[in-house]
Amino acid sequence: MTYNIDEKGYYGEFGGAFIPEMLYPNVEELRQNYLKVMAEPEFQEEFNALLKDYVGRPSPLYFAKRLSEKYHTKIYLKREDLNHTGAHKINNTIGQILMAKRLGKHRIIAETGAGQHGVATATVCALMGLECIVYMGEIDIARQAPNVARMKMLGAKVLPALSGSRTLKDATNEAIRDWINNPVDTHYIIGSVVGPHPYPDMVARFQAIVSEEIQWQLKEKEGTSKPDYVVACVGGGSNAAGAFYHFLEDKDVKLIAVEAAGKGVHSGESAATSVLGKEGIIHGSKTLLMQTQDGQITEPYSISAGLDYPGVGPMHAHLYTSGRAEFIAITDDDAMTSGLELCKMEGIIPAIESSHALAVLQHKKFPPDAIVVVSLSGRGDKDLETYIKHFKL
Amino acid sequence: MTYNIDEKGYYGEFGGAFIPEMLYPNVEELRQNYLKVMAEPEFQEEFNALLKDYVGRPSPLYFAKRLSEKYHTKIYLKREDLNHTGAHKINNTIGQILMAKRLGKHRIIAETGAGQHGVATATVCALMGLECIVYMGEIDIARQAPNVARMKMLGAKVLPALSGSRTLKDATNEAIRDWINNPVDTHYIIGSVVGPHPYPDMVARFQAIVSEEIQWQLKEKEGTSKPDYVVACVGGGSNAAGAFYHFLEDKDVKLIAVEAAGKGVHSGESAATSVLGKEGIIHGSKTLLMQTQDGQITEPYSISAGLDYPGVGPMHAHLYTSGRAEFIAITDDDAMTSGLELCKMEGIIPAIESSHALAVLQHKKFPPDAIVVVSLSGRGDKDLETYIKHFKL
Amino acid sequence: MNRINQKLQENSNGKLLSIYFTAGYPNLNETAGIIQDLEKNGVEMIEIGLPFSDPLADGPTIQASSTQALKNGMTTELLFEQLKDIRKTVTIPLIIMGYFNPILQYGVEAFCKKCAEVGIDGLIIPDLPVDVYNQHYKAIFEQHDIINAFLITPQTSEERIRFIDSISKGFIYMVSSASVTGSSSGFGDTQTDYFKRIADMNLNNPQIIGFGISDHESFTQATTYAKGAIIGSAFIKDLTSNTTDNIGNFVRSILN
Amino acid sequence: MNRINQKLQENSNGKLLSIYFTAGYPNLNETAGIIQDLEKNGVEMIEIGLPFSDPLADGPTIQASSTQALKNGMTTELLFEQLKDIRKTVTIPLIIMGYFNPILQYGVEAFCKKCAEVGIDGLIIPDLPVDVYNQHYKAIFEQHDIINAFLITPQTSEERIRFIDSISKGFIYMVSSASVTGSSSGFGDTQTDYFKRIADMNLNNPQIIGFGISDHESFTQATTYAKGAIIGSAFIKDLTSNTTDNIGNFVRSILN
Ligand SMILES: Cc1ncc(COP(=O)(O)O)c(C=O)c1O
Ligand SMILES: Cc1ncc(COP(=O)(O)O)c(C=O)c1O
Repeated sequence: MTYNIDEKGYYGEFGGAFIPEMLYPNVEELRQNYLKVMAEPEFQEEFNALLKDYVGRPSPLYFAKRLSEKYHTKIYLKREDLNHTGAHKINNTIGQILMAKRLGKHRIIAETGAGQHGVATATVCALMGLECIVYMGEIDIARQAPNVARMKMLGAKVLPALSGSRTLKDATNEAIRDWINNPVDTHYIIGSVVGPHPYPDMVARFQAIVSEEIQWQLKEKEGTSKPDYVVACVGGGSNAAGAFYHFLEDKDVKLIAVEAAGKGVHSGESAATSVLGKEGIIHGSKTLLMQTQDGQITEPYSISAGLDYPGVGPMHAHLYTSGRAEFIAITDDDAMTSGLELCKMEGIIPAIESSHALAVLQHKKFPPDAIVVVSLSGRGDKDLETYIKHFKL
Repeated sequence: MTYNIDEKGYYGEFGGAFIPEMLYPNVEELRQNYLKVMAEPEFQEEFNALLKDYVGRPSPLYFAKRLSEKYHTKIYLKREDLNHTGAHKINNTIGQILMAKRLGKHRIIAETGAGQHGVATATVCALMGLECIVYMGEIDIARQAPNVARMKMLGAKVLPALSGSRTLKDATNEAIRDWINNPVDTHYIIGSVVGPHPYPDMVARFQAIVSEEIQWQLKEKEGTSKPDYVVACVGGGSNAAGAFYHFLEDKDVKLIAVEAAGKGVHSGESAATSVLGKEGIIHGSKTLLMQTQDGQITEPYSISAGLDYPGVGPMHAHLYTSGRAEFIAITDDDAMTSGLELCKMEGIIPAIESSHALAVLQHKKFPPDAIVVVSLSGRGDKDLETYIKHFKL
Repeated sequence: MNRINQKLQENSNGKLLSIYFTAGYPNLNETAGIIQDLEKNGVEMIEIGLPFSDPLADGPTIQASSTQALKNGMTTELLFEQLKDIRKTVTIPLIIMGYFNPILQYGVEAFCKKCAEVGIDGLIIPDLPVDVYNQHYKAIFEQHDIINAFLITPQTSEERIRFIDSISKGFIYMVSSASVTGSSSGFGDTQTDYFKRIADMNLNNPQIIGFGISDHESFTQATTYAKGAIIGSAFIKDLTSNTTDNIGNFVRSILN
Repeated sequence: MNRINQKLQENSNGKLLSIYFTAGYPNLNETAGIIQDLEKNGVEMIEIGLPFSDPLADGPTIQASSTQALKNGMTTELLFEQLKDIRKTVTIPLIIMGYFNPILQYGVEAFCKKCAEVGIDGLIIPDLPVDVYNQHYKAIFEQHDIINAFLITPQTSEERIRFIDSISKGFIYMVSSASVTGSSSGFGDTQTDYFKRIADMNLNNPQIIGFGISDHESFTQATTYAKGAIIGSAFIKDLTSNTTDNIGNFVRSILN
């Protein structure tokens, strides 16, 4: 069994491109070109140069000494929080903006939840001088105000999604509608490994730099390029896809995907898709998603705007059903506690999304000599208000 | 003439240690030990490892293509904004926390203006598990709220300075008072190249990594390790000291120090120390400072909390009076415009401090083939509200 | 013969009016009544919208009607229940238009079977691509004699149109412009050029134009080039402001 | 002979009370009056604070008085003006206590000369380190017969105390604890041990203890070990609450 995508755009049974005909030319153009473009030496060169000089890659693989002592295991943090704009999201937007330019697009749209992808998209649009429209749920606009301000500074137009739960899912709907209405000049930069094929694969490949670096960085530090565990949170699944990518086929490396349990997996306020979801279609992809018996998509909940999504990418649906990855659901409270713990013990304020991954340390015992790489997908600057309120600091 | 410090702790006529006797043992202990400690291989190793894996160094030297095209010269940005915590300040706090540990101190105090140094100090204290108290002017607490929140998250106690102009100068007074009251167990992590000897030299040496990296990075990119110009803003002067350090004695490299002109150098609301200042004593150092005829220290003004300081470090006083560096004063308005320009053209939101350095591009014409390195000392996340208000975005 | 094919054959003047409405909107239990009213007033084909939480190809009007319908309590089960006696009174072709996920959850086979039982003649599933249909679901649809109508847009290539034509068994849903529903009104040169281009292709399947048709003028324009035209958002808006009492007036305003 | 030396010689009971106040506080033009009142009530030495914008060795009380004095309009020039006839009425030693920057701006030489002119006997400049003084300014001070008093603290090493003693010409200002002014009140064992330790060193210069003396008890404690004691913050506080009318009462409350 492979955990990568097949020629038809599926991970096992999941994936595909369930899109209205209006999107067919766009998606098809991308599908036919993405691998070819990504393989071009000039593309590679430009992509890598920007990752190095603009994004600040490689992001460090930091041995968290005090955390390791506390949890009696070897904890490494993959520091995507140090990337330009503060999260892993920019790896993908750099890739996609170069792709969009090569496809002759000059208008960029994106959806955003936590605002990190929106900021990362606004950033690369500014860098390339392209028009940028970001759709963001009205609720997320309120709870991630700093990122809204950043997008404005960068010259992007932020349009509120007013329908449904007014969060990430609805922003994605709005972005798709925009794309339908602007099929020729517009590229849609999806922010995670979701959406119709080839997006999940393309985004995973752009994020794969994360595990590529983990391999050589770990080799330098531990003499092996294989961690025992890789832990990452899953909203749509892009940071996890990046952190897992080069380990997918190597079962010595255990993969742990962390979902948001919100107020408890079965509380009715949760975003733990693997437990609560069933196979279905969301945003053009067949995958696991939270839905009613009738196939209506459920409004998810998480304290973290970036995990507040009722689906997961098809790669993760496959990792879950095949048992290749262990899925753990973490509540708001546990995530917040682990986030604050990282602040106090290592001097790093994590994004609340990343705090979910960190909270696995509270719940799972790792052997003392195990190498546990946790994807620190983003920094918590955007979440200060939520933390401060939660802890009444 | 040398532009480095002499054995007595002076840069030309500037520097020294004008401290009350109560501080003598502390400062003397540091003076006697700092060079020795810094030369220890284990210190070097620990310092460099943290800079790499924790701070994320080297920070990129990024060729700003669109900006270069606009200004018809080769502009490189030294990306200190990508450091952990978002500014150059952490280079120094990492160094000083290691120093403090070797001196057996277990309580850390600091002053902060923009909050960047406070965050950087709170960060390294969390990392090392040390108590941390940060003094911050009441006005700065209000205008740099995100950084106050970050310090709290990191477990630091933020104490407001209520005297004087209630900004950086007064926070520094408070920190010195605290140190006087706690002479045995406390190390004072000064945040810039100011204060009594050996602070200016010690901080400059910790920040010197910036110009060390510029040298080899430029060699890689341009085949020469010498830029034609290095441009940096000056609050106390630490980012400029770091960016200038390895070029101080090489006059082929022109140095440009940028001060805050506030509402205009002669408007009465300014922080342009080189123009407005006279030789005097501030915070234990003989240097240029803004003062009345009577020797009372003037309350400076700048839109930027990090430049809102009535003095400059003694190294910069010497660079100014000797003519080694050109000093340019930039108004609030010009800085803000250049900050927004960087957002829109390069997708980077600069700290308002750094925007002052960028604004030199508006005012000075550089030859088309000149290599101009601008110190992007920090990112603008802390300044979003100020930008948004200023531009009514 | 499937009622859709029959209707398209017998309708000779080529001005077939088809109306879309969202089942369960504005009130939960008016589905059958709306259908009857529409037929009575001269509508020749009906798309019954199965509401979906995330109707990503629809504009604000249909989105809002779907949200309201779901709030009112509409479900797949209930819709079939409401339609169970519909063929006692209605003879024109009835099509269910809905997104793929609710159908998938019901079971594609079960759904087609149920459609056949209650007398639904066809489906329009905007997010079920023709290729996936062709590979996985064609046999099921055909077994139950359910016609699946596919969309084409101004961006669809000639080659793909020919392919879609070869798969289609009833009509081709010609989206007037690349856009979500309810986006524009009235047609300019770009659109009429496109209508002409498609007409000149002499496809096997007749075309019905949808999206952007809202009044007599745009209906007439569309049906100059195609067999018929579908009105959705404009009808939903009329239901919203004037209730079901006005259905006759609305249809007359389009036809005359 | 400098009045300071004279006073220290003639004061035989070793309970010399010295009072600090900030010139220009609470009102701009009471400097001479306060000095006269203090002398009249038995104070044997006075530190006149030259207010400074950034008095980093001072606690909140003296800080606030300095800020107010500057607001009131106090300047170096004005202080000298206020003191120009002081020797017509006052005989006890007068010391100016101030930070180095205002003195530097006035010019160290000019400042010393002016002090001598008006009858100031000594200076205390907390942020002028003994080493810098020794190297650059000693000659100037001595030329004008201005005594510079240096501070020692509990952290000052024996070696350094001996060095300071060797440089000093009047008295040593013994800071009771390492702290800014006004921080503590009353002395514990750590402090009395320190007082004893210094007393036992038999320095050439007498010691006067400052910082943390606020009442009769702490004054008595301090003067058990040293020649005299300086009260600053407590006096400023009294001026703040009770105005200059209460100076006599305040001084009596300390002495008796
Ligand atoms: C910091 C951070 N981590 C994780 C996520 C979740 O997205 P994904 O699962 O695609 O990595 C987000 C989304 O906004 C994010 O901002
Ligand atoms: C981003 C940034 N740049 C510059 C400065 C000015 O300090 P310095 O002159 O010491 O670099 C500050 C001070 O807070 C700062 O935060």
